[in-house]
Amino acid sequence: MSLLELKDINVYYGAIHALKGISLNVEEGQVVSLIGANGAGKTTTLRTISGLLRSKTGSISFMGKELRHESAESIVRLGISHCPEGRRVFADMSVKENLEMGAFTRKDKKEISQTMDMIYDHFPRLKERMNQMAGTLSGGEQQMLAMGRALMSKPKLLLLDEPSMGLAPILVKEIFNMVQEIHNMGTTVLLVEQNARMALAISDYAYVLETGHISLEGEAKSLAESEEVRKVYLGG
Amino acid sequence: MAERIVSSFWRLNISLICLNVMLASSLNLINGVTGQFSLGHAGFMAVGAYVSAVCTVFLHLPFVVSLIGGAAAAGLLGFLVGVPTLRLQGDYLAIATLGMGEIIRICILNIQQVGGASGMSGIPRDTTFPWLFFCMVVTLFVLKNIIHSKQGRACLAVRENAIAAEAMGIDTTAFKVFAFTIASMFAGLAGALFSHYFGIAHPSSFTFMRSFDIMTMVVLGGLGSLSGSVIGAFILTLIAAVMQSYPEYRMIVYALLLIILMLYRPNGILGNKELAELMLSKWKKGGRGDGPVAENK
Amino acid sequence: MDPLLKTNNVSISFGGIKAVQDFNIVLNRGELVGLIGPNGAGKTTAFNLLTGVYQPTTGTIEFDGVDVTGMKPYKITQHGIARTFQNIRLFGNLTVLDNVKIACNYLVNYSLAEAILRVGRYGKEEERIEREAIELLRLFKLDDKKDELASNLPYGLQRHLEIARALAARPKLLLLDEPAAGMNPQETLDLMHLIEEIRKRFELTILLIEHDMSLVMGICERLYVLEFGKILAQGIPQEIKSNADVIRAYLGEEV
Amino acid sequence: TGCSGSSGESSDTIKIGANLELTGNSASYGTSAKNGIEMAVKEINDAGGLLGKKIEVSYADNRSEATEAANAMQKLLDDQVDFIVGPDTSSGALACVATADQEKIPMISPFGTNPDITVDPATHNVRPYVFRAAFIDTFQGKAMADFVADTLKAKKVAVYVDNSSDYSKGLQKFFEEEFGKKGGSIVATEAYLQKDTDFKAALTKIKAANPDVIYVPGYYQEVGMIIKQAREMGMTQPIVGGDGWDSTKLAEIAGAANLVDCYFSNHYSSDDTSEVVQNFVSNYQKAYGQKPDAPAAVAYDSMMILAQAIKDANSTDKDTVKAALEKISGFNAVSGKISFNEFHDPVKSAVVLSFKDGKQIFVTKVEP
Amino acid sequence: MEGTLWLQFVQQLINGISLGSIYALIALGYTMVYGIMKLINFAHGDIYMIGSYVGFFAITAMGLPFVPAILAAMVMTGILGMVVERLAYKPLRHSPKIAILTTAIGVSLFLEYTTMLALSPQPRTFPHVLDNSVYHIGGLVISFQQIVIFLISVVLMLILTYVVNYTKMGKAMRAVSYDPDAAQLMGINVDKTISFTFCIGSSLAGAAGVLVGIYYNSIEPLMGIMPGMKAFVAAVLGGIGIIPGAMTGGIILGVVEAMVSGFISSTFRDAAAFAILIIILLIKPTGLFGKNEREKV
Ligand SMILES: Nc1ncnc2c1ncn2[C@@H]1O[C@H](COP(=O)(O)OP(=O)(O)OP(=O)(O)O)[C@@H](O)[C@H]1O
Ligand SMILES: Nc1ncnc2c1ncn2[C@@H]1O[C@H](COP(=O)(O)OP(=O)(O)OP(=O)(O)O)[C@@H](O)[C@H]1O
Ligand SMILES: [Mg+2]
Ligand SMILES: [Mg+2]
Repeated sequence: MSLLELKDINVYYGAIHALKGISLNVEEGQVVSLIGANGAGKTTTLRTISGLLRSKTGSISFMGKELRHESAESIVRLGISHCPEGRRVFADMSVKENLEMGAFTRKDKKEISQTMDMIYDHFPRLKERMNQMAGTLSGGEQQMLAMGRALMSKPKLLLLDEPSMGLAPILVKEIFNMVQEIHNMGTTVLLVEQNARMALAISDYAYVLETGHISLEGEAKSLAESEEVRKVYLGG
Repeated sequence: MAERIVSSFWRLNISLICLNVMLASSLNLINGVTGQFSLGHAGFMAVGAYVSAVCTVFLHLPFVVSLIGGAAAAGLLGFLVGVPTLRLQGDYLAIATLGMGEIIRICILNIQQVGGASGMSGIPRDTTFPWLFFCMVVTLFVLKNIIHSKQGRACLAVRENAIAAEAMGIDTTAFKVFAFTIASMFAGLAGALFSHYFGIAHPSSFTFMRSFDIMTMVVLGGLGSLSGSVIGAFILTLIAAVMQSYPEYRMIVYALLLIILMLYRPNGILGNKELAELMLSKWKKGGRGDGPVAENK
Repeated sequence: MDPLLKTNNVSISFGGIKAVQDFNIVLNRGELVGLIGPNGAGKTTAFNLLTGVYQPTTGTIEFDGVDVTGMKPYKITQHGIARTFQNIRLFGNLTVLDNVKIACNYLVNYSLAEAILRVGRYGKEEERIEREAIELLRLFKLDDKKDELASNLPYGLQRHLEIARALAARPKLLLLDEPAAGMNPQETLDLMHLIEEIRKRFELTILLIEHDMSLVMGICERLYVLEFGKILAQGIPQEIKSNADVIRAYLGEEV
Repeated sequence: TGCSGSSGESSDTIKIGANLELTGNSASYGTSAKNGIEMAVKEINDAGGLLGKKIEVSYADNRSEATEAANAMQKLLDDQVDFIVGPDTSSGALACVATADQEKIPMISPFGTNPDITVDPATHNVRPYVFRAAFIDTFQGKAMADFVADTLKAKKVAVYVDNSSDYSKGLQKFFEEEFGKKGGSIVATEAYLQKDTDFKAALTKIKAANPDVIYVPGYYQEVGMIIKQAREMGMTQPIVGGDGWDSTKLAEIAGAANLVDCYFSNHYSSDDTSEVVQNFVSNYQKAYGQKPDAPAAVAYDSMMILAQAIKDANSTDKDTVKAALEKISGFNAVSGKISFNEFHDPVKSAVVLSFKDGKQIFVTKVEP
Repeated sequence: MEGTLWLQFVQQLINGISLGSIYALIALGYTMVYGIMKLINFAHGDIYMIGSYVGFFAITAMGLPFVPAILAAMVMTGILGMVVERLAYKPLRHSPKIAILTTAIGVSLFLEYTTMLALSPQPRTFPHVLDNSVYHIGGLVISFQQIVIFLISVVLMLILTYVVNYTKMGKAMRAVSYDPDAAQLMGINVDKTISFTFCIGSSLAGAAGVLVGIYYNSIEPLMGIMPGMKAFVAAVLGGIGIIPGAMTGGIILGVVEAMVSGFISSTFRDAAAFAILIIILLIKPTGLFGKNEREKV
């Protein structure tokens, strides 16, 4: 059984039909990438999984449990953490408080502080700016914070929406290293990326989304070599 | 004669509609078009009402001159008040303008020459329906043309994103003050017509409740939509008139209708579209013109 | 050499953070220069200083022979500096066309009275800017979407519209803040061509912030590298690529 | 409309329009007035009506606001009423008087005290169709000034006035004039607004001025709190006021113990032994479970005066009734023996009341 | 003379602080709801009114003593707050703020006039349930009730500050206020959090209603309007959404009113209160405690 299984998902924004019958699987312990052009529906897919949007049809099952009617907040408790597009950090809270918010569903103080130390290790900048208001961080700093915050809930499945967006090259590498590390720690990752080359390099499996439906899927390596993907998503 | 066809009660309410249309559409220039949150409209209306009354009663000036005097005084005050306060944002501006309106009212309350708490009576009842209608049409005409000019676009830009507007070469402060001044002027004009319609000017007519009333009309009609303000003024005045026969339930029903209408059309009846646009799009698509999509943060 | 923009020791700090320190750059007319550096290095802040959003604590900015230090943003725009924003700031509830028209507002010549009475220059001027706006949109392939609300455009097109809007202000200097963010490699490539084209057509000087090295190395003639608010290095892309400091601070080892 | 022919002539009811403050700031007065009118109408109808016709009342709400009062007036005209009772507040009444004259419909404002209501200030002409039932401020203010100067022997008075009410300011004006004439001095003038609840600051100032008497011509709700707070602050001077004090609530709000040495002028005393008053008070209490206050009494009177005029005119023709109203004289109303003077203002006696254990007690009567 | 002036000054200070702590008491709930929802809940003053009526009936009809009566009022208004939020505000959560504000005005009118219809507009008086002894100390006057109200507002301020800043629920409230969607992704139940906020804010208003009802000894259906407005001013003065700000704002407002009444003229008391507000806002556009935050560009 897959960890996450989407079947025939249809999502609308008013009259706009954003997802047109999407089905996809994420196996436990894998890194799965979702790539596609602007407006293809990647973000929409993630938002639907995490309960911020509702699908009109089909099913979303996570560890055998149906999520389609669960609230976003209970989905977090089930072990899915979503690092949203555009960072969405709590602007008027300090960096530290933001991280604490990430652990909202957790009780054990000691474990929480361990996770926090782990995050500070990876992003020393965050430790440096521990007490700065998140709203005044630079774009890249905020992205680190958003990732860190998502990890604070110790999720089984981490949904990452363009985590490398707006980051300096050195940090892009760091982010991808981190994704891999998270993966090594046993967390399953569903990754949305524009930087398809790097995404495919660290993924096990990948889906290509095109205007609301899945146009291609397969092993990440074979997709990276496929002519179609190379031309459109890897820049020739 | 019109008097035969329309009863005096409805004649009065049609007149009130004209006044409210002027008030709502001018407030819309501030709240809807420029996106600044003002709650002091009643104060400027009061200035227009009293200044014009002083013009006719004490200075014996002709009605037209008094109207212009009232509007100009309110506009001037709007300018003077606007320059410092429009630096404030959002709810802070709202409370500051509300305070401004109350200060104006309390000052009037303490000027014995204009009657203080007794109000000023004996104002000639020069406002006739043709005057009201004419002034309303002028107000709408001027506001519409402003909105569809570069000045209006600048105001819209201020509403949408002040920082970007500044970066596009727009002096946001100047345009906020501009919108505030124009709107105050028309509020003053409405006030002048108001006092010469009822023959009295009384501080109790210009409390913050009236500012709320006007704001409600704007919001109900649709922020930023001129025809929306017309419809909002029309509907709310009408509800108040119809409910006149049920004094006990009047305010309750009014309140309930207000809540229900807002729940049903949170972006106002017309959204930020104009009536003509909506009809056109309906006619073109043959479907319903969709209101604006809820803002997605 | 004919410098269009010259800054002298511009600095600003927020609370204790020295966001930009002794920032000295020179842009020559017609150049396309890149500004790169780690996150939080102060690039966007530098843009904000150049466009008057922030006032520098010390230092002066000279643009096109005029000292623009301390000027309000709208004045600076009117002097000829236009920009895009890192976080898109379109006029979301207005149409694409209106977004562009607003940017040429200060170039429109009619008075309030003419507008209210619809006489005199009003008609002609409105017609002119409408024509010019549509022309601009055509360049960005947005002319068929001119009546859509800006917020309804897909992300990539919103970025294009921001550039179009900035151009409508007829700038001499265009500042682009991460124009390729969130775009895939193909889209980035298209953007590169677009930038080249507008630069030629409008005889622009461009200063560009970007983290996508394919874009930066592909089109920039010169680069400034910022770190901790200070200029770490400058030079042509080839030099920068192999600069040890830049590799340490920004590029990272080649994988 | 040119035709002032009464529509009521042929029908079997007489329609009265009541334009009252049923909502808004003065709602408590408007509702009292409504009770008073309802009671009067019931009594009249139970006694067989007028000229063989029943009285029917249409109520219209004016939200305690001038524009709305005009609006309500039009609504009532639209309903084809024959006569108007109301509005209670001066500002509301002022917004209606022109219409009454224009439409030639007799109107009685129960509680409107502003002189301009019955006399056009611009022309100094009496408004032909407008009457009132309350005393105008001149008389009451003067009566109290006399009482303060002569009976209480006060030399220094502090005035604490309701700045949002022209009633209160009217009383203040005429009180000060008369008191000045009597050689007294006003040592402090302070003001509050309707719905205020905290008066300590102004009272502290008044206390410092050390007056012999404090004149508070306001409505009972605020006055009750003023008296309570003044006494709490250790101010023991007599506190005096006008008919706005008249309510059993006053004693509840102020506390009976605090009402020692408090006096007010009124139209009537509820322990006046006259039959009209006793009947009114007991019937009112039966019907509404509370003692009547001044607005209720004058509204009741307005209705009764109107009924008397209709009876006298033996017609419901508006002009005839108007003429009959002008001739009303010595009418035995709850608020005293009423005659209309040439300005359409009632001439009636006033009483000065005090309190004992929170109950009103009669002190003296002042003739006009 | 010097001495009495000094004495007067101290007495006015006492008067002002006592009046201010009443504003503060109402403002605390106001600011709390605002802090989380960014909504000016105009119905807050009316919930305060309902609270005083609940207290009144608990004492008169059910014969409850002071403490149980105040608790009953808090429970009832807490529930009322949640119901109002659920029915009238929740459906508009994604609508423009001004739409919710309009609905809030509707709710406010509804509560006022339903109460008026049900319970008559006549004022009611509280029986004697709380010690009302007055202390005269060297020419100064202060009452037990004033001290109680002041202490209660200080204690509530401290409790609320602690709750919002240091408890999990408080952090959830803040997170929801910045970004409800992101808060959901943290596992926060947004609906519950908002309900809770309204419950707390409204029950504070309810407590204030009973206390003030007892203190002034007179309640009526429109009693919430002015204190509501003043509390709103107090909240803004201190920096809306900031709990110690509401307290400070309330006290400042009270003291300014007392001082203006005492040493200038009581006729300009309210005008002065608003003028102070505007002046403070012009110097500090986000209130005394408000962070002068600029949007990061
Ligand atoms: N709130 C919204 N209202 C209306 N339409 C929307 C909304 N959000 C997204 N859409 C539309 O839904 C479609 C899918 O959008 P989505 O954001 O999921 O794309 P994406 O693949 O994440 O793109 P990007 O790479 O730009 O992030 C697009 O056509 C977009 O315009
Ligand atoms: N308004 C502000 N208040 C406080 N600190 C600020 C403010 N604006 C920027 N900063 C700080 O200044 C530094 C520079 O920020 P800036 O946004 O210029 O970075 P940047 O180089 O554009 O980074 P990125 O590439 O991530 O966008 C950052 O550390 C940021 O936290
Ligand atoms: Mg996306
Ligand atoms: Mg940046």
